[in-house]
Amino acid sequence: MLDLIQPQLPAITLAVLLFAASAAFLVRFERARAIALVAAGVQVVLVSWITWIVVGQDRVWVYTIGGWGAPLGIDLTIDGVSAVMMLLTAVVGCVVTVYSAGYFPPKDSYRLFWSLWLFLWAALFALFASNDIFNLYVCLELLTISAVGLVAISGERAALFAGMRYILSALAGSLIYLFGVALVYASTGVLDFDLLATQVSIDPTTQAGLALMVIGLLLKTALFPMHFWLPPAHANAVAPVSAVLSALVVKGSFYIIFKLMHVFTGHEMIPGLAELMGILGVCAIIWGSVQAFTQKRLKMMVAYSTVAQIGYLFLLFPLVAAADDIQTAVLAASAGLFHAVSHGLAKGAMFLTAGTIVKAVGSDRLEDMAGLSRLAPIPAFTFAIAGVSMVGLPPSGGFVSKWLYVSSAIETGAWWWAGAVVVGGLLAALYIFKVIALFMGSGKEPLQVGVSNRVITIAPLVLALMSLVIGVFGQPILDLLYPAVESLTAGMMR
Amino acid sequence: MSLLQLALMIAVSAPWVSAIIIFCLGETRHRTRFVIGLMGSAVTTSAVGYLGYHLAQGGAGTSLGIPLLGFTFGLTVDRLGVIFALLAATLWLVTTFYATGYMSHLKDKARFFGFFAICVGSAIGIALSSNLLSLFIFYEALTLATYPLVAHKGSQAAIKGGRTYLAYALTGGAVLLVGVVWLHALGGGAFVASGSIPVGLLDTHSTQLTAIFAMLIAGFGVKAALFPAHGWLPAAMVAPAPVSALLHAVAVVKAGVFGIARVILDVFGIEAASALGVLDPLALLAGFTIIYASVKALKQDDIKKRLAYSTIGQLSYMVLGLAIGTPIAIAAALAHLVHHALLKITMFFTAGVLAEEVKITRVSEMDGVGRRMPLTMLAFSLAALGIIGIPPIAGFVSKWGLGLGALEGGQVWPLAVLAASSVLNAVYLLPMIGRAWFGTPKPEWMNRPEQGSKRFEGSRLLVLPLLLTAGLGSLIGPLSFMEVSPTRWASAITGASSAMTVPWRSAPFLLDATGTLFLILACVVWLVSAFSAWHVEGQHRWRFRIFLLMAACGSIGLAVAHDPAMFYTFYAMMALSAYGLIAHSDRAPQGGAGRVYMTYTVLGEALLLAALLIGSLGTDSFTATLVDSPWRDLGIGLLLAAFGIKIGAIGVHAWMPSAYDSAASGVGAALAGVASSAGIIGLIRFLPGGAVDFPGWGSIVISAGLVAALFGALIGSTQARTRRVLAYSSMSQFGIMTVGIGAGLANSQVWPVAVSAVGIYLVHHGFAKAALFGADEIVLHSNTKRWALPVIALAGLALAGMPLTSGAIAKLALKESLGGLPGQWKTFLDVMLPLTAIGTTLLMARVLQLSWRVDPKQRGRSATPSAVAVASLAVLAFFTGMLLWVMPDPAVQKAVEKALGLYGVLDLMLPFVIGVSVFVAALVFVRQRAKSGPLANLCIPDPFIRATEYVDTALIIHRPKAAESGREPKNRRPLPSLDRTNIAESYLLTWPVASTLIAGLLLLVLVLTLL
Amino acid sequence: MTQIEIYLLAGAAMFCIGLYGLVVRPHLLHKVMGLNVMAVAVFLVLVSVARRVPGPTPDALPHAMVLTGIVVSVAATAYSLALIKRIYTETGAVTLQETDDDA
Amino acid sequence: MPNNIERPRRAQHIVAVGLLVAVFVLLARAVLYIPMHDTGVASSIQDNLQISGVLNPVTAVLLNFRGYDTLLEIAVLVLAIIGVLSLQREGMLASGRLAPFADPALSLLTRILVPMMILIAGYLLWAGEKAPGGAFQAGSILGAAGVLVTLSGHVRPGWLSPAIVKIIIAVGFVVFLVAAIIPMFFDKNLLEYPLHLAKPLIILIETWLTFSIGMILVTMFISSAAPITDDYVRGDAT
Repeated sequence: MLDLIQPQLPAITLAVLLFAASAAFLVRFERARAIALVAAGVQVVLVSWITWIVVGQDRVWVYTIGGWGAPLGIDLTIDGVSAVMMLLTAVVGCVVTVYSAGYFPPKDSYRLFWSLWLFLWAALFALFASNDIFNLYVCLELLTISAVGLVAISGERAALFAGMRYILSALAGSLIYLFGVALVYASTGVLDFDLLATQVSIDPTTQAGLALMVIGLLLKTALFPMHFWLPPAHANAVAPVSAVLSALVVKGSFYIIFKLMHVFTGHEMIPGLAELMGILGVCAIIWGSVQAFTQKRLKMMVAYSTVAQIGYLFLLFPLVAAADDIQTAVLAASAGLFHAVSHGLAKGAMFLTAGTIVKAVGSDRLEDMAGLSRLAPIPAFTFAIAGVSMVGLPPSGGFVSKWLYVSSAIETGAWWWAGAVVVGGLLAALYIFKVIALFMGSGKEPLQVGVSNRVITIAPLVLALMSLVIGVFGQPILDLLYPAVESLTAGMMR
Repeated sequence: MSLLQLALMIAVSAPWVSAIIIFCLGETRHRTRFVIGLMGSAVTTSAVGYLGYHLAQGGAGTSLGIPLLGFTFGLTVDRLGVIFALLAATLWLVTTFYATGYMSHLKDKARFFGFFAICVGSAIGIALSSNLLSLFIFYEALTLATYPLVAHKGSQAAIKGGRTYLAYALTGGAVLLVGVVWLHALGGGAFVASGSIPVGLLDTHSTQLTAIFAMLIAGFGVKAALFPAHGWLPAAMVAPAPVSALLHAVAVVKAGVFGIARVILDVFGIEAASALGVLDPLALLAGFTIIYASVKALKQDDIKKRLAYSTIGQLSYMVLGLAIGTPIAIAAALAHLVHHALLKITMFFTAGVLAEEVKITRVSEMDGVGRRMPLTMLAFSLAALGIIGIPPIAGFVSKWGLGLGALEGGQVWPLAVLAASSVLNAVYLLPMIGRAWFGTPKPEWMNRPEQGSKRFEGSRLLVLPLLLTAGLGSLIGPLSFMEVSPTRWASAITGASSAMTVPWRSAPFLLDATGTLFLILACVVWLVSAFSAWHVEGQHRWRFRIFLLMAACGSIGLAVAHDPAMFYTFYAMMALSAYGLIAHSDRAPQGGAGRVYMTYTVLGEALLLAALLIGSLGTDSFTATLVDSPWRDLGIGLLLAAFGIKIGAIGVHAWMPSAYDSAASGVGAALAGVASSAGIIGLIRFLPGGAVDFPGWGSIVISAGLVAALFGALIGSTQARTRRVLAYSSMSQFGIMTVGIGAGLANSQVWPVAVSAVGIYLVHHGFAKAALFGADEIVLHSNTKRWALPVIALAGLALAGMPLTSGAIAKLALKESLGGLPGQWKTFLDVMLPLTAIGTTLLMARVLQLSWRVDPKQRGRSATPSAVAVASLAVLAFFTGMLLWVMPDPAVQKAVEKALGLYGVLDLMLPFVIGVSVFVAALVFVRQRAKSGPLANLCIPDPFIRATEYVDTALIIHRPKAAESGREPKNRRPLPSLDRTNIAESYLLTWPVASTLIAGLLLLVLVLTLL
Repeated sequence: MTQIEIYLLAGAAMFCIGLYGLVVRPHLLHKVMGLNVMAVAVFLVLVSVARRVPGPTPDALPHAMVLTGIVVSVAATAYSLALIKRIYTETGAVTLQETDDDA
Repeated sequence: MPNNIERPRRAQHIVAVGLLVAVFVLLARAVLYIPMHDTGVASSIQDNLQISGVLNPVTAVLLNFRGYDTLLEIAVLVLAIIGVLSLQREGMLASGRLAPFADPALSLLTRILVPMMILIAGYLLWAGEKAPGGAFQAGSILGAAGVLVTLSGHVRPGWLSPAIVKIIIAVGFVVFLVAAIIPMFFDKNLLEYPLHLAKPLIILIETWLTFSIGMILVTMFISSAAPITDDYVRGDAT
């Protein structure tokens, strides 16, 4: 039985999610919640099985859908990088599902939350597995609409406007991306990454195609100048939704950029692109941290912290461009990807615990939360641990990525990127420890904290501790990343 | 997984596990939390203890770890790591008791103890980590875990303190990260015995390596509170006392120093570091920090802030030791790591108890607190003395090692820094002890609480740990020769010979000629003064008796101690306990005389320490090493200065008159007779007279002696109070003795003769001065004036050198010793010596006149030494010369024969006659001129005393002004500029602007495609 | 300038016009319409690319992509319109309220 | 158009136009460089057409070669309707009447057109196999018919119970998913129809898809097109 399932694993995982999503649509809240929880559990098992296989056979798993093969049909390829991202999605997704089970009162207005959420999860899985740029367009659309649906589900004024802003910018991004796909198809005639890697040539059409694709995706990843839609969307959404948005959705489009830049050898195709993204990343770090520091509302602050942390991800492109041998390029790339994973865990925990805190305190404003650590110790403690990973202090995952960034910056000689990383860490410390100091301080009037059930206090703690664990035992993840990134960069370096 | 690896694993993980359990326990379960804390610390201590035991048995170290980032994030067992881990673990055990007592009424105990355990866990992690990366990981974990403790109280000040702490620590961490990564990129970073820098790298990448070294030191320097980055330590004093005690005295700050040690010893290695030339600037920085921190400590009125600055200074001792780089210096630095931890943790515990029990947080409020909590303050005093470097307590051992290490490395300036900082330490620590014991306590402290819960000392939980650490701190010093002592353990690390690092030699005691003489003098005089001083009343009499006994024991030990360190120990004990006698009596102005005496003594101690250090490098005797050491002249100069202060040489004698005047009755004799003459014994024993001629030094000493003699006589004879006259007379007598020593220095053949002559003179003067003081005592306080006058006359004649008296013999012996001097000196001295004799007779006449005129109504029932005892002293003084006949010394015998001859008698009588006639003439002249004026206005003011008083008032000024009113820190709105970015951001958020940006970026990237 | 190139240029032009509409027009409906214009522009490009194949039947792949694209943009537009309607019923606003404070 | 929306400020207007003209120029350059020769995918579609079970190449690509795209595309459609429904405040389907009054011209038109539209939809569905057509085209026509019927008031929106509406919406997607999974039991990959089964399976999928798409479009119109009756006065928070 197992060996029958094993070759079909990717398809089965996707099918499970799609089935669960449509089933959740048909049934009432309680049953939908049950379906979601079951789907989450199954998903974690299947994805870890896939990861184990990818690690075991240490090769890229190509799954041809419809049996037609690359030029004609669509393939699902799962290599080390996509396996890691899927694992992140599964872990964060499972915790978010458990959290939402405890978070939502079973009233009717949230009945469709579960199906939207499962569709989003399916979209993410399809996105990380897909190897076809047009198929990625469809996955991006699936992702966008489910994300916007989740943002707008609470129905409050701010959420609706945030949703509107989000969908307009996301659709614009997708269409720019589609135009890019059209141009690339026009010039190369293929849509599959592996074929593209062999057939792509530097001519104006492909260059423009790549440029459009990258701009579209940058808009969806909310890199600095184009981050206007992210803070309102992430801050005004319901807690589990903002956690998913910050931790996973944003990483999806980043993952595609990463693959595109490697398949198209972006830094040779468009000379200044990698450095431009690096500069925008640095601006994002500085601007995001400064904004986060001045915010008056907790979730808005955490949202701006996402804007800043996204800046970190894009530092890997200039470093890869600057790398002269494969080793340093792999080091830089794995730094970025590891940061994506550790940020995913930490930010997910931070938003979930922010949700718990807001629910307990009753208001989102920071000054109402003074002296929280005395009354709600676990959420405060979770926020602190997640904050530590955000700042990149040693026991946490953030530190590992900071370390990798700095060593690759030094090895490639482009030391100013290391400076940006270190300064970014200090800036992050500014707003994180401002909040922690607030929690430890003593507020003006005594703070009454509503009773919050155990689930929504423990779930974020688990996620936060996980971000600490990968700080210490991060090597397996790096071993998973290295071969995959190496094969990608090898192609690029030829 | 051998047993050793298991122990290593337990040692590091036990604190973390107990922290997690404590966190889960929640706030209310006090008892279980205490038990968990205790168990955790006990398990950790035993595990680390086993590691230590294993290493002590010579077992090989081991290591284990998990791969991370191309490194192994792992632990290792080596001597350097285990010493720090053991320190952190044991002190955690002690602090758990203290913290439970201290935190009894504070909130958030679960959070407190949890993070406390994590802090210690990361400190032990730092100690045992196997390479720079794992050390860095634990280092930053320590920063994180300490923040909630600093900001524990949650008050505005606590949060502000926490913020400052974080600002410093995080920037330091960031710099350290870059350094560590850069080093890792170049291939270094692992801890290998003699440095892990790849061999070829030194010359190719020297600039990079220097930059890396600077970054690593800057990163660790933040926690080690080196100069520019020390600001956070005083600010972090807002933390509760257990935090300041364990973390800011031991775990956190020592982690920084430990990091620097690892960088210098195991990452770069001494040779590479000195080849790079980075150690000297570090040493200079450390030296500057020591001085800067000590000066700043003076100004702090808040106890904990003053201790914080003292810690900054002491930390830089260790960094200085490491930077000097010689094996002895590094061993001393590592030993100081342990010594300072024990001493400073005691002081912080005391600060905590004071704050808790009697609500004292300022030094100015500490008056008389010794009465209220004698045990606690005793521990505090021991620790403070240790920090100052008074032997035999631990601090002295490491200071001694540092000094020797510096000399071994061929540098002298660290000695100056050590001396200066010892003085400064004394100036800011001794007043605290002085206030505690000699200040007037608050009334409510005085009466022992018969009933009610308020025990006299702090609660047991608070005081016991205090006493334990104080005891340990003071025991480690003297026991440093033991194998397991930190000094020996540290010297095993650096391969320094333990003979050098442990100050006290194996056979320190030896009785030589001068020694025996001084011993007789000391025993007799202390017996007499103890007898008369014993029944001193007043509520401080036990304190007085203790000081008396300590002074006596000090002077006796001094006589027999031959090894420089042992001599210094007893010398310090005698000098310091003499303060107790001077400052005790209520007659003296509020501690004025005492403070002046103490300032001079402390200065003398520091100079003596430097001098003794110069001579004790290497194994053979002090004088031999001093003679052929490159800093011979510096050594001799320092010796002369140090002992000069003791014997009241010209210029540094200002303390003598006021000290003798205010000395408690009966004790004056001992002070004048024995304590001061210790200086002469020191000079005789340590000056390298016999081997080489020092014409230069000889002439300086002789002239100084002569000036002192004449000056003393001139000023003394015009003084209004008998004791002041006696003070000046001993100044002049010591002047004469220095002349003899000078002669010995100038001509090495003369040295033995001079030494024995001075010896005789010393004993004779001792007895005479003791008799005079005793007699003055009787004159002042008892109605049997009739007895006292002949005694005074007898002693006076002896001093004046009448024939057949010991004075005569001593003078003749001295004249003999001067015989060997070169021509022009001989004639000059023949003229000057009689002059000094005239001076002495003048002084004695003055004493006689003053005691004659004193009207008996001042008599009080206070201690009156029995007339018989004093009389016997006078007789002894008179005839010692004769008694010495039995001495086989040829010079003495020749002198005695001459004294008996007619010509000799005449020669001796002449100065006496002139002296008396001059005195009578002066008396008549004065009476005519000032029919009415009292005699006092004739008194010539002593310029030096004016100078000292001026300096003293300056010192007073240094006394911390009333702390400037802590103005409410205006709560700083976030930086105004940040608000403007807020507006810019909201503008950026609007759709049209944002979408135009999208179009703009699209255009930009497309343009890029054109390039 | 072959016929296909004219259509391609037209496509590019329409794309920019659509983007202009999205960027400048404040009314939400105009923005959604702008999006649709951009979508149609891309589909025009795709279809004209499909036509470059010699022979009667054009290349099927771009056509399939166009079909899928159409369905997806229909779905997206439907949701946007529903959202606009909901915002209108809730707040009566027809533009992205730039002025509301907690944007 | 309500005039309270101020004209976009002139500066912003000029900047936008300038930027977009520049973008157009660059896009034009890129577009003009498109190679005019065929890039070889079209040929492989032709020779695999026979085994795709469908004659029309577009339908073949849509439902067989790149069936996965279509599967996700349907998912997007279902997701859109779920999103729209999640925006509705109360209950699933608005129960209010759509049209205030029965317009005689409209009802006559509906009576004529609706049967025609259903017939055309059926033809389109069937023709898709050989010629352009297929589920999406047929579905949209059905949707249009549904809208017409509802608008003209012949049928009140509450006609079908919400449960049934939801089932119809989901059935298309579920059938497609099931059809995609069946080959996996025959040791084949996802969407790898066995040769002989390709045609019937595609037809099965297409029919159910048509109904779903039709219902999705109608529901989208009905649910968000509820009339502005008094209880819907702006801003009342219910």
